[in-house]
Amino acid sequence: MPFIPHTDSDVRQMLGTIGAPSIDALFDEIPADLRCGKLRGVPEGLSEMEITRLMSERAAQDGRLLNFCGAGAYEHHIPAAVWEITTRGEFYSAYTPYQAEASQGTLQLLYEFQTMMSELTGMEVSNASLYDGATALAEAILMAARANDANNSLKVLLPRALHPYYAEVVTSCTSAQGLVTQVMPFDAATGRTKPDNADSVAPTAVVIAQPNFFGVLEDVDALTDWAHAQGALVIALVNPTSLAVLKPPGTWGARGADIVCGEGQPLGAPLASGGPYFGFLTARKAIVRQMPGRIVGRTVDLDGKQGFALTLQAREQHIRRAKATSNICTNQGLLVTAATIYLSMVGPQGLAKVATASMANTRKLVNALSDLKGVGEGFTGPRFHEAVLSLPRPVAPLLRGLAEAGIFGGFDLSTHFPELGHALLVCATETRTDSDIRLYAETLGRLLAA
Amino acid sequence: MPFIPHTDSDVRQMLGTIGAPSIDALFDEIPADLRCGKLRGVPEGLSEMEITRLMSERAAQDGRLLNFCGAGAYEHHIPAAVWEITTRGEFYSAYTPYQAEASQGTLQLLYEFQTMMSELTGMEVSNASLYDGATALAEAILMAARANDANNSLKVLLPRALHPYYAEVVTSCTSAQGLVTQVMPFDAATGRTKPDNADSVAPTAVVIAQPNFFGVLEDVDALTDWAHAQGALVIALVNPTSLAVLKPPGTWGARGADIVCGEGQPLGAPLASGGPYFGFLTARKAIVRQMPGRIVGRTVDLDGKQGFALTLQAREQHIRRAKATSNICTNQGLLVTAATIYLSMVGPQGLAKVATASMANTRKLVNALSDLKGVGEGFTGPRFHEAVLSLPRPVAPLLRGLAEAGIFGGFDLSTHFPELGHALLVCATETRTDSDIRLYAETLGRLLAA
Amino acid sequence: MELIFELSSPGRGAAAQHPPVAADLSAIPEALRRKEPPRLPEVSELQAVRHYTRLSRLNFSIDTQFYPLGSCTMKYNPRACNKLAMLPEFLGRHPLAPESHSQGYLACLYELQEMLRDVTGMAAVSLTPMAGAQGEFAGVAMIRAYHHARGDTARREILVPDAAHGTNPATATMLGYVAREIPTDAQGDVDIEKLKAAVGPQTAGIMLTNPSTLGVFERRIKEIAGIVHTAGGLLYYDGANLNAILGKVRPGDMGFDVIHMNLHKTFSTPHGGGGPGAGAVGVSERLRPFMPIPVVGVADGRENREKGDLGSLASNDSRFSTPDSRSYRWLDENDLPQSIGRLSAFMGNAGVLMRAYVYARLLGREGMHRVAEFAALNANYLSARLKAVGFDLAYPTRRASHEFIITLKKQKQELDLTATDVAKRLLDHGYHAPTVYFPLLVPECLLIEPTETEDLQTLDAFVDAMTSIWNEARSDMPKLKGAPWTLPVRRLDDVRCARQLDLRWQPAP
Amino acid sequence: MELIFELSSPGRGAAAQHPPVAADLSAIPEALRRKEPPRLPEVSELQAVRHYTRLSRLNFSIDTQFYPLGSCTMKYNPRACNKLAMLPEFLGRHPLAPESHSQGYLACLYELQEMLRDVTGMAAVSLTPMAGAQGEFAGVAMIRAYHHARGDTARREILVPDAAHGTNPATATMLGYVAREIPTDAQGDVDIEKLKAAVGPQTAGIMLTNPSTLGVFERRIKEIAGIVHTAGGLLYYDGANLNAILGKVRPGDMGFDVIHMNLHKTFSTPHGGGGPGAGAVGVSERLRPFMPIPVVGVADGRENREKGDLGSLASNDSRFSTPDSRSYRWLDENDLPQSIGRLSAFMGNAGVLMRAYVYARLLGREGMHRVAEFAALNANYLSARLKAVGFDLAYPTRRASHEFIITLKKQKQELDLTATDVAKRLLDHGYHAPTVYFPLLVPECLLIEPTETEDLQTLDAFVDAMTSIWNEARSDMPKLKGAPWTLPVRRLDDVRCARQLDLRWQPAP
Repeated sequence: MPFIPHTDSDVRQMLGTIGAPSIDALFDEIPADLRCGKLRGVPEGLSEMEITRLMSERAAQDGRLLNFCGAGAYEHHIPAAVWEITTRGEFYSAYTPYQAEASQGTLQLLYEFQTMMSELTGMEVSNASLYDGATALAEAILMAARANDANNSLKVLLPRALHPYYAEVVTSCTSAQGLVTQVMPFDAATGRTKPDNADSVAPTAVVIAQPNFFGVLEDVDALTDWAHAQGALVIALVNPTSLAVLKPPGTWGARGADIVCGEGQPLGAPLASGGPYFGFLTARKAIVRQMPGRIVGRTVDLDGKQGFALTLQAREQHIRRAKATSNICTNQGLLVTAATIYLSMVGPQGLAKVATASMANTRKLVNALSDLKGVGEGFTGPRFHEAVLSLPRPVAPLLRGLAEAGIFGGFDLSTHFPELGHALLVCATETRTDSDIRLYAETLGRLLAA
Repeated sequence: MPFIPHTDSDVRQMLGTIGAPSIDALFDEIPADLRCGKLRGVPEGLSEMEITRLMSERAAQDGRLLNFCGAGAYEHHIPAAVWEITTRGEFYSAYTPYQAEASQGTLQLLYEFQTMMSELTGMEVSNASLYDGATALAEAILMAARANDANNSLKVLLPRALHPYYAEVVTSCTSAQGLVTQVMPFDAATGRTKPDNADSVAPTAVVIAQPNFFGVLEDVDALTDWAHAQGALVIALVNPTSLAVLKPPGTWGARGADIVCGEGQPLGAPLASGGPYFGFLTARKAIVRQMPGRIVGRTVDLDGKQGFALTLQAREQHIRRAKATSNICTNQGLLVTAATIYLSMVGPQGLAKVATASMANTRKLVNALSDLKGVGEGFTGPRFHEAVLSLPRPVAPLLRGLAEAGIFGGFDLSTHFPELGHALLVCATETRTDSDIRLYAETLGRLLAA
Repeated sequence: MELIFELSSPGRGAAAQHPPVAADLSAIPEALRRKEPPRLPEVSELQAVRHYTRLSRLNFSIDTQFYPLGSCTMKYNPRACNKLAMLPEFLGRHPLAPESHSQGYLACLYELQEMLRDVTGMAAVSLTPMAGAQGEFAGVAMIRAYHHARGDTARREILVPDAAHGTNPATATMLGYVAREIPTDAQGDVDIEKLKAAVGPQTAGIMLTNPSTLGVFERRIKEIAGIVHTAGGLLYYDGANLNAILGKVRPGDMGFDVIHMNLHKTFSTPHGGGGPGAGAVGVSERLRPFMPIPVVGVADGRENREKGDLGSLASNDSRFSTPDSRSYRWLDENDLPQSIGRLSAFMGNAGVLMRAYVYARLLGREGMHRVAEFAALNANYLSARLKAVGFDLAYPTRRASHEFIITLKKQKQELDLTATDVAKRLLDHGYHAPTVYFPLLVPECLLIEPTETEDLQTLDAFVDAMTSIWNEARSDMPKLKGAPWTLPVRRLDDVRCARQLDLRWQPAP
Repeated sequence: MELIFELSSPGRGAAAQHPPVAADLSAIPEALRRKEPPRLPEVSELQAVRHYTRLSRLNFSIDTQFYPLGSCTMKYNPRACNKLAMLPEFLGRHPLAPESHSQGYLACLYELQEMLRDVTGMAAVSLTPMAGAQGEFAGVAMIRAYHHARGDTARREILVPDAAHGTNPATATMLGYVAREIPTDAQGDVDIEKLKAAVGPQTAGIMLTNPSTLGVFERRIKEIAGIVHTAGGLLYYDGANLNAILGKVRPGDMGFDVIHMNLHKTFSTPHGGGGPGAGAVGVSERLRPFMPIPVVGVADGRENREKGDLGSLASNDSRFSTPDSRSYRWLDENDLPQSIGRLSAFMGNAGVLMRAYVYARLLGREGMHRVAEFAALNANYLSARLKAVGFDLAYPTRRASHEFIITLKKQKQELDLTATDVAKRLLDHGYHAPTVYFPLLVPECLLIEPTETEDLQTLDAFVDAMTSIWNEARSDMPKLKGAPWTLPVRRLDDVRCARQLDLRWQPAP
């Protein structure tokens, strides 16, 4: 019986203590007509040896593609120590740190994490994580709607150059509360977002993505000041790696962003098919009580010794129930553990090198691919580590050809951005070598020539 | 500077405290003409990202063969927990437990290991491990020579049906101390060792391998009694997995074996190209002071509380120097950690199932291969989980053909045992499935038909 | 312990972790460049490893302690689940990788959907919600979408028993509903008369946990289902307590329309110090069109295959191979145009799903049946033993499900013994505290859930600790009030923590 | 803590770990069958995981503590070495797998041989010895084989300085030699006059560590080499202290004929609570024919390639690819017919070698040069600071190498303060004790080696702890004599341990 430690004699003894004739008798309050029979859809159990073989075979079946796709998930080097420590039982199998005295490891780590995210984003306060970047954006929008006392139009401006799945998640998560979104277009030449409020209703919040989905760097100062001028709160959606070298949102424009959020995956989480990742959210201190998610504070114990505890729980569902800032309960503690160790290991210098090496490699990739006949750069704006390429032919068949050669060539933009034609979003992080890039260029060249 | 934590300002401050002008000055006692220049044979350092890529590529280059080879190293299932716990920093990066109070984790574990090995082998005392099975045999022989007061002929009988590399290691490690070995032949039909002492000199020790190198189970009671009758000490060389179901050496014959040793790899150590593995060694209590290697004992502390410590250190080199029982210093602590966790997780029932499932799979394999034309069983004796097959053609080219098809077909006996003709030693542990066996048989059939 | 920032020295770093190039900012327009580097820690690799290894040791965890934590199902997290989910190929797979190179991965998810479908008795399953609370959100969103799709937009209320998890009313609010509380009767069942009075054309649905958070099975569930369905509402099942009934009774058979499952509880994926979780949702036939995307389907369009088909996995020779002929694909808005949409950028907490898949395959059919059996055995045993010590059960006439409640109402009055005192003192004994002060309607309560993976000796040792505390309450109350004594810190000042907010380290000025 | 056996219950087990078949003993002849199953623990998977996780926490380790442990070089073990050595393909490779499917693995070993050859200045390297002591054995065995091959069997003595590690004389004995001690002079150097008097036609060789175990560099090493070589003996270098000189001076250049390296020291493979180690040996040209097998060679016979060839790895585009054209093979007795033979069943501690390889590549050329520099900086700094506290250095006029010795001779006489007292009290401060009572010729000594991977703050904090002990020796001696106070156990009774031998658990009768 996997994971059941009871011997027959244990069971007899326990039933005797309970005063029940059988284990089945313990379910005698369940109406008989509801009791289910065999679970026919569940196969027989496997031994660990068998499931190990099965999973190894499935892993081998999928293999590994040489990856040139970003689009919200970035392949960065992760120090071996990160996950060796993160998966220590004391982090891996610990519960949410409600019992603070028995959870100082996780709590101090979260406090360190909050400090790091505050530093990276240039904001005063941080929560202890949300599910992922997309839901962090949705929560940031809901938070802005609660926090913006001056303007409750419930209208939010999103850039058209936003990750299309993020836009979908925002709709799924916020529309029931009456929020409506409206799109800010991008300039067809530069790829930069145009400050543009199509109707006369003043927005409650404006979302600025830096870099935007095309990898293009926005003129964040101008956008921030424009949004503030309309009475909106500014929500910055940022790539955390980029913040090692880019102006932090806290210093955008005259007043800085009000809320900053994003996808934490680049900080130590493997691609892993899309998760678990984590969202981060930082803000000005004045609106901390509108923040969703857990927050850790430093305090003292009965002896005056420093310690850490979850705080401001009056915002949360388990205290405030229907009036909570969010229904969020779990966060992504284990991923935050990895991120905190990651940031400690790479440090400010390492993170800056990750950022600029990724920029440089993407530049090399764009150069190599643009040398191919019919391939061109999509936009002229400055960029971080992703780029749009225009191809001379439909993207999907080319991506299939690349995959057959073991290369994942990027994200096909033509479904979500038909206005861009045969457009492909590519990325080369610090993990790509010159020969990787050469291989991609050669393979694509061969496919285009065919 | 990888792994060097010193900042420039640290270095200045430290040199100031030392009173040295530069780091180089710290080497001023080394004669200038001895100082070396650049290490030209060492390439420039790699980042962890680069070495990760390099090692992943080399791993992929070697791939994974479907393994049907035993010959001293056995592919068994290892529970995932075993190495996740073993590589916890507290086990992985701990020193030898000389400071007992700071090493109770390792020491208690070693005490538990000693208990387990005593139980498996049916002996009174165990040490805390040796390097590997082959050196454990060499140490057992040296120990027997020290312990056998009645007969100091320094002659040791080894079975011909011994792992040929073990025989070589015994020679390398013991000949300088004057020990000489002589071979006991095996019966050509059964594969069992014949009690045979070619000359009249009484042996100091007789080695009995159970199973022997051909996988054949010896008549250990008869061999033990025969050896004892000649005044020899009996050294049992055993497969630890087999001891879940085979008579333990402590009960062989009328008096039992005197020393038991073997390769611990089947107990939780991955194949890993041959190491690290560990040797084990157990014995009668009367000769414990002749044992090589570390031994842990249970004792009490100043408050009378139970604790564990290395003991009988007066045998060891760091105390006894030139008069030590062995020069051995390190043991294989980390592998013993894995083995102890492994044995706790599989338990007596699990280990018995591992043993009998391996036997049954090897039986199936032998049956499937013997159905091929020209292939036959090498021996008629009872066996554990390895078997000798006679092939109709030279073995080496067939093994190459199998390897091309992704199969490691076994150990070619024709080099070391030319008397067996085209003989192949095969093994199918519990990790091999029916379809694995079918694949082997089909592939070999195809090769033989070609 | 020091903070990592206090170990930092300017210019220090873990050089092996840096890409082997100089940082070149010249490609960034001047106006967009960062002026001051972020004050991240500058430490050596050894400093980082030692700091976080030591920090980890300040935690309690399942791997080191017993967690009788009601409603949280803190059971053993098999290490195989972690190891196999972290095979290099799975970790290296980009979420948008082509389906042609994702068949192994998709097969795992598909089979997980099928197994969850069977154990819940629902028509279909979507795995994408990233936690229980998001599963709840998805569930209520589907109820809302269902009513709206029929043009029925007048339903503004969601009914919630007073014993419910806080996430239930919070979720209703997030979907624009008013949460209306239904009281519990003295036996711990929903007050049926009050329920009848509450339902009506304004009722969108009801959110229930069964067994409830009171640790008892809601016996009149079929009747409740009838009342709500008759009023035009739907039934939502909060899967927090699914461990209590796995393999015994199925939410679908009880009449529920939608369910979320906490895979980090029932399917034993790790809690990780507060996540990640996974909150897969199962739906009845009428809610199927509204499922959140993406879902994994069979490429030949046979995704609506009958129950039990997966059982064929068990029949072939090697006992676990996948039928070769099948291939899988993502189902998205094109397949489910009425979907409530996407709830995460990609496929939820994919790695958690992989762990749950491994766990489910390890348990298998027989193992699933056993989960509830032994969870109930442990809970009823512990309940009987603690009652014998003298503790008061909140519902002494009821069977415990997988958990039960002790109330210190009497001891609070007589001795000033609080649930917090017991909880903190248990920490000194090496046990994690039970859930305290939840459910809200039982005063000074301890909600105790031992789970099926704990052995008899551990339960008995826990009873010994509780007995010792019981005696201490009569002999040495200061010892209890001052607990814990043996942990890295003693009781922390929560009030100060919330009033004098200190949420990040700052360098000394 | 309980023993695992005390958690055991008959019939319990971790079922997921059992092969899915019944145990069938019928194929075993009755007479060979086991009658009673071995009393291995019968515990659940959770019990095993929890027990060993908790046990681990009773240990000190590099990942949690500073280990200023002289002669043991307890430096940071990079986690990458572990992870990469444990890639599934490397772990799954059978030791006898065909060379055609081992080229990646063999390339790593070959390059490790080459790098070690270069850093030691030797002509060739064999990786097979499984620990320092086995490396010593191999080294002396090669010296013996060399003399015997020339027909010179009269050499019966190995010279060993009195400061040497115990393994040195023990090894000489194992090879059938008589170990003859050479005294050390007051400055810590070998007494040259005594050496001259000791050498002769009976001298097979001398075993030296340089810097010696006294923590100082043997300045007249060339002269010693001349004396021994002139007498027909060979020089053996004990690599225990190689960390002190890595990239600064090479044993080959000093005149040594053979060296063993402790890869678990200088090349940072983990100590693992007492192993596995790895004791690669390097040899001069004349000992090359006698190297232990197997050795990795280039398949085209170019295994004797010139120094520096590996440097070409650094020059290509991606900075790390292997030249495609090269292929590798095992060299065995056919290639080295005069070999001292095989020292392990297969290729020594292969996984340890892989870790050392990764470490060496991470360090690279510049990193190697830095090892000794910063090891010396840390040792000399700590030595200067402890001297300032008042501690007596054993060799105050000498430079510390990577380690140095404090002697409490005076404090023993004046205060009855022993090296053990300091060692045990340091444990309370969270530091592993230095090596004590070694080398044997310095009374009440502490041999302190901080290694290059520890940072300044850690060294300063250690000095604070030593200062506190220094003061305590004058204010509260019982606190020292009773230490440690804060560990899982207090001082253990070693005498009882050896007299009342209790080497295994037995069930209560």
